[in-house]
Amino acid sequence: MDYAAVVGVEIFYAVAVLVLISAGLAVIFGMMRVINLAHGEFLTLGGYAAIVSHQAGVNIYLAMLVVAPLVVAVFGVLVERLIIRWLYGRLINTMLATWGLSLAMMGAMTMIFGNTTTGIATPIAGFTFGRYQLSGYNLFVILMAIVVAVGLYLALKTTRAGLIARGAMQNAEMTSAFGYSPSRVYLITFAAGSALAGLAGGVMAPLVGLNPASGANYIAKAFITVIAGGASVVSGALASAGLFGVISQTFTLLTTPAVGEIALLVVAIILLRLLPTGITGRFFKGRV
Amino acid sequence: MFARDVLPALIIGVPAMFVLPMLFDAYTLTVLTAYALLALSLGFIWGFAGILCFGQAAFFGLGAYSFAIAALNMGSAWGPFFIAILVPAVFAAVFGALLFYGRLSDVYLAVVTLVMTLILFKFMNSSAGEIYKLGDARLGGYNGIPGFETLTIPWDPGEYLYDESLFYFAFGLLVLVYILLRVLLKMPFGRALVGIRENEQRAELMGYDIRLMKTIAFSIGAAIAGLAGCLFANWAEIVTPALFSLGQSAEIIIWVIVGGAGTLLGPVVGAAILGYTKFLLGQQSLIDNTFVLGVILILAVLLLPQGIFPSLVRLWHWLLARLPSAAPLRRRSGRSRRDKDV
Amino acid sequence: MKLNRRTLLKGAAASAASIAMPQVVMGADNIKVGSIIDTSGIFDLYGKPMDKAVTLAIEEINESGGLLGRQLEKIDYDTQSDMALYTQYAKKLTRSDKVDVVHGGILSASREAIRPTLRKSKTLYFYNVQYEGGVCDRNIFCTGITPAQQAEVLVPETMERWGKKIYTLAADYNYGHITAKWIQHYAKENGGEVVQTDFFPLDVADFGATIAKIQDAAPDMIMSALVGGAHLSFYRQWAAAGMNKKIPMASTTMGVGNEHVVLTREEGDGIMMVYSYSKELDTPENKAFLSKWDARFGNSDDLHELAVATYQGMHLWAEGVRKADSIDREKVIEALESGVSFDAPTGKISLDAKTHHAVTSVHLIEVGDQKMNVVKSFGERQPVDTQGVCDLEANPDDNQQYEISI
Amino acid sequence: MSNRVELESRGLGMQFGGVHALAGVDFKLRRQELRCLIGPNGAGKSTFFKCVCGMLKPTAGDITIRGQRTNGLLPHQVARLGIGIKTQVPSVMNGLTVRENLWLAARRDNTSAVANRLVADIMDRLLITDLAAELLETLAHGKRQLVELGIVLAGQPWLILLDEPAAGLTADEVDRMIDVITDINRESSLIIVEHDMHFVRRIARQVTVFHQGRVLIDADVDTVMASQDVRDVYLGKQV
Repeated sequence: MDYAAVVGVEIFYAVAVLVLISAGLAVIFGMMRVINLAHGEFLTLGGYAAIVSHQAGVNIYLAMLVVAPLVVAVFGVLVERLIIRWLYGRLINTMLATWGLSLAMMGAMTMIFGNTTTGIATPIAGFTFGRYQLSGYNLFVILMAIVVAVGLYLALKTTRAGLIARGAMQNAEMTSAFGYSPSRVYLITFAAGSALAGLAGGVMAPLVGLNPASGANYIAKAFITVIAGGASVVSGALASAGLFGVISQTFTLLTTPAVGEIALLVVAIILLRLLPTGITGRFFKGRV
Repeated sequence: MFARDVLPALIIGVPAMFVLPMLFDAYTLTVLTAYALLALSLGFIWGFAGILCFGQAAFFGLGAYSFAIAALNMGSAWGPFFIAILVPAVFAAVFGALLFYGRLSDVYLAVVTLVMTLILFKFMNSSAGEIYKLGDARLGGYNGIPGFETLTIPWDPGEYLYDESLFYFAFGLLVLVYILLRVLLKMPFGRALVGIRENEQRAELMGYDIRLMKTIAFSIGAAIAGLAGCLFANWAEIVTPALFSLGQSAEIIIWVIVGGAGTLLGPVVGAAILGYTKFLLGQQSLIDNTFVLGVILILAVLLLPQGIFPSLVRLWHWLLARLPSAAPLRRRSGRSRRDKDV
Repeated sequence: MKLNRRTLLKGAAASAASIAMPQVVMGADNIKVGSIIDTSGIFDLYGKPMDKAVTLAIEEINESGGLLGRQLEKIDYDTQSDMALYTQYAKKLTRSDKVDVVHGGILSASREAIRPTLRKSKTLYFYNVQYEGGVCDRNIFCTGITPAQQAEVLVPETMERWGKKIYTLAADYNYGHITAKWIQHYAKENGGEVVQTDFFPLDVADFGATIAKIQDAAPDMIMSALVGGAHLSFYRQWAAAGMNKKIPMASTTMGVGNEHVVLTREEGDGIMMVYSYSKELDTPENKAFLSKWDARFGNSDDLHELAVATYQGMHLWAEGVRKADSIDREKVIEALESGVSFDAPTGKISLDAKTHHAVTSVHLIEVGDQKMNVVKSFGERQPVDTQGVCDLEANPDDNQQYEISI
Repeated sequence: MSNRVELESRGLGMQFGGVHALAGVDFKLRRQELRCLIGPNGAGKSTFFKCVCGMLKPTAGDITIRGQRTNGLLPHQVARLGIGIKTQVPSVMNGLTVRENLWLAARRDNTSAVANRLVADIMDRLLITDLAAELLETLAHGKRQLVELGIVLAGQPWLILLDEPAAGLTADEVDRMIDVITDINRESSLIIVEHDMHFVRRIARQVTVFHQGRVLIDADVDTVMASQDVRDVYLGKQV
């Protein structure tokens, strides 16, 4: 029984990680039809921001939850102005340009931080659950994923900014008719997506050994989660993160991590073959 | 067709084959040739059939692995040479049919091909155990497969193709594949492929079975990538899962886009230049190599979205049009705009 | 034309080294030492200090008058953690640079990529890295430690301290699989058992499910042969769950990438391992070595087992050349086989003629306060794993890497 | 005029989610007929059109073309039965020249030599020979409509479906289009979906009016124009 609970937490945790690492990508893809292949490096940048600021004496929660998103959001603004804005509407070109950005960031971070693995210790101690030890930090990650998902849903659904953003995605001209410049809406959306990536990077930092190539571990999973989720930002990411998290974790527990990862990928292919516009393209049309 | 497509390739290709080894090391040229062939494979399916495959490295790797595994089992290398072309082609035909008959395109196609590459990559990486064995060949996991037979001169089995002879062989194949592709593109099938790239719906309404045609094109591309993989295996004498990696896939796309998608020569030139650049960058440690490649890709997408080669062609026509005797030439430049298959 | 090509290449490859040391100064008479190591890309963490070690050893030898009255010249290439570049540069080193010896390679894949080239071109090769063992080729000398040399000491020592039930975690590639076998072998030999062995692809960074599984199996100790940056996450997540207080851990790999410095005291303290080198070794040779390293490179923060092995490999080769009184490959190999040794930072190191592997000291180490504290030292450990499969004295033409079956 | 029925639908239905875009359409087209489909927006005429040419698979009923049931055939299979289709927004190959566009359509069933001749004939007939080497992306809308018609003709169809051929054309171009259509009708049957009543009045003999996914009336043009029901539909009254 205790073991079942431990396994359950692990599965929730896996889903939560997928939600966290794909939220930023989902916002940018769902709202702007831009696929940011440098998303993994955005996460890594968030991780470095958290680690460096923490090592410089900033409180760890402040570093993870405030500094990391801020740094990456500012960086996102630069990227949007310098690269993305020239390529709106050209999906493949944005993918290629951001792939280039991904390589360039990886290289730049190597030059700046060196290729050593760094990290910070988790700020929350483990606790005992029956016969088992559970990581308190895993629960924190699950909590953060819930906060991100609910927050995103509410922001898009209930706030004025969310409404404008959704309007701009449907019809850019209408937004400008209302007096909002679509260019600014895009900029802010991209910054918000970047901030989410930074947040995820910050939250994940204490769990992993971070190095400039770490982003590669995330991007494929985040990318698959978002595309398989389809166009609806929150429900899509949640649905596919749920599916993939359960599958990969179940296979990992029953067999080996390699099989777990391959199972996830195989399911992704089958899913996209059957539902070529993603889960929400089929089942949750038009929802947030 | 001969005068316009075959002859120029021969006029440039054959002398190049003999001049290049005097300027550069043959072993560097050989791997650049394999890369060029790989770029050509993606240049064909992306530039002419409109299939953006994010996982062309999968076929490259499959070709190399098929060769290595077959060579270990068969003990000779010419049978494996053909197997290395056939296996990726068949794999791509099956996989392509799965995708194209399911009407996947654009981003979704990109994702699925990428995922397929990841699967192969992860599988090969975790095949270190003893159970992963095909005949006499252990897959070897992360460390790959070393120690297989390589190609010999067909009429003299004792004489290995290596160094300069391997380069001549590889380069000859590159020229041959290039010519075959040009001829193919002039044939109704090739023209229809371009039609599909331009407008799938219209091609369908004309009565072309685009699912079948894309599958065939995909398979041809995979066969060429497999050939490139086979040459690579012969050159490196080891195959590792890195051949399937995302980085490898990224590089192929970079070669094609920098060289110029929509042309055949562009990807070849792109691969040669960038492959050599990477090699040169390895001899210095001031600036990170990955950084340079990334910046090149960003700049290429932003500034030269059509690629270096078509941009040069345009510049050439622009210059010609401004020469005093430009009048007759101007008309020709109009013609060459449509000849996208440079 | 030949000249044309060379100038073209040299001109284009204006590396920092060749600027600092213009071509004219490099006399034709120099002994050329080729070095190919990943000093960028994902393995540069290992490669950069190794490159420094080569530099330091060459400078030492040159300061003491060189070899055979000739100066050593370092010709190095960065393989950028790309296996394809290994083959390429190996061919360049042997065909156009015509070096007298090659030191280099980090991953086994990189070694296997260049070993055939170097053998064919009859260029002596030193592979100075801890690896899975089993390479049997008269052209190569492997100066790093192999799994049996570690497990032979580590398994019984830790079982005695912690108990007999072992749960093994290993990287999913050759090294991991072979090391796991040796752990099992020595566990059985000492009356213990390995309850479970899990393999992890090198890019797996999430160990939550595994930690749950381990708890379910309730072993007395963990044996880790995890490798690389992603696997570092395991130690972190292990500690985050509070498991480090409950189940002790030993490792054959932790510390090579200076993981014990990246991990906090909380996370790392108490982990035990066996290596041939620790910076904390209290010997005059090590003290001298550390001060030389510090003087040359400022600090020794990045120094690790592989760099020291590289340094020792360079010196062992130099001893061989001195003894052979020639740079001829055959004579140097014979000299090395006849028994040369070097009083190294790790303790005395020599070469086993049968296998061309190192006979070296190993030390039982416990991490404490982010340091690798030496608990106990063991001298002259034979490369027993490779000795079980390889005998170059009997079969000098042997040329393969044996998979050791136990 | 022969009386043979060449295209027929029986009880054709198409449902999207809960919406019935088509609710039991019975339709017959005889040889060499020129039929116009009209109706207000959302009446189902475009859906009907798409079901016939294979872009949509009907959820109920049957379509029979020259005796062969075609439900579930794909567009290229329908096209191969000898049916030419011009879509609402000109669907042409922008990066190719006019000649290449036509050639691709002509070459499918013919040898290169025959295709070349056919392309030359059609360009003559449509008076677009001077545009032969122009890229489609450089052409104005009216020319693109003509070229698309040329593509359709190059497939030598016996039945042609045109979706709003007059949309966006200038008055002169409409005149040209009408001439061409009349000319085509000498050999082939035509179904034309059109909004523009003036245009319909000028070319049509028989008109089918769609309303709410059904056929409201199927009669000659004068009857239709005089019908009170049709007027109500166009004025938005419920019938």
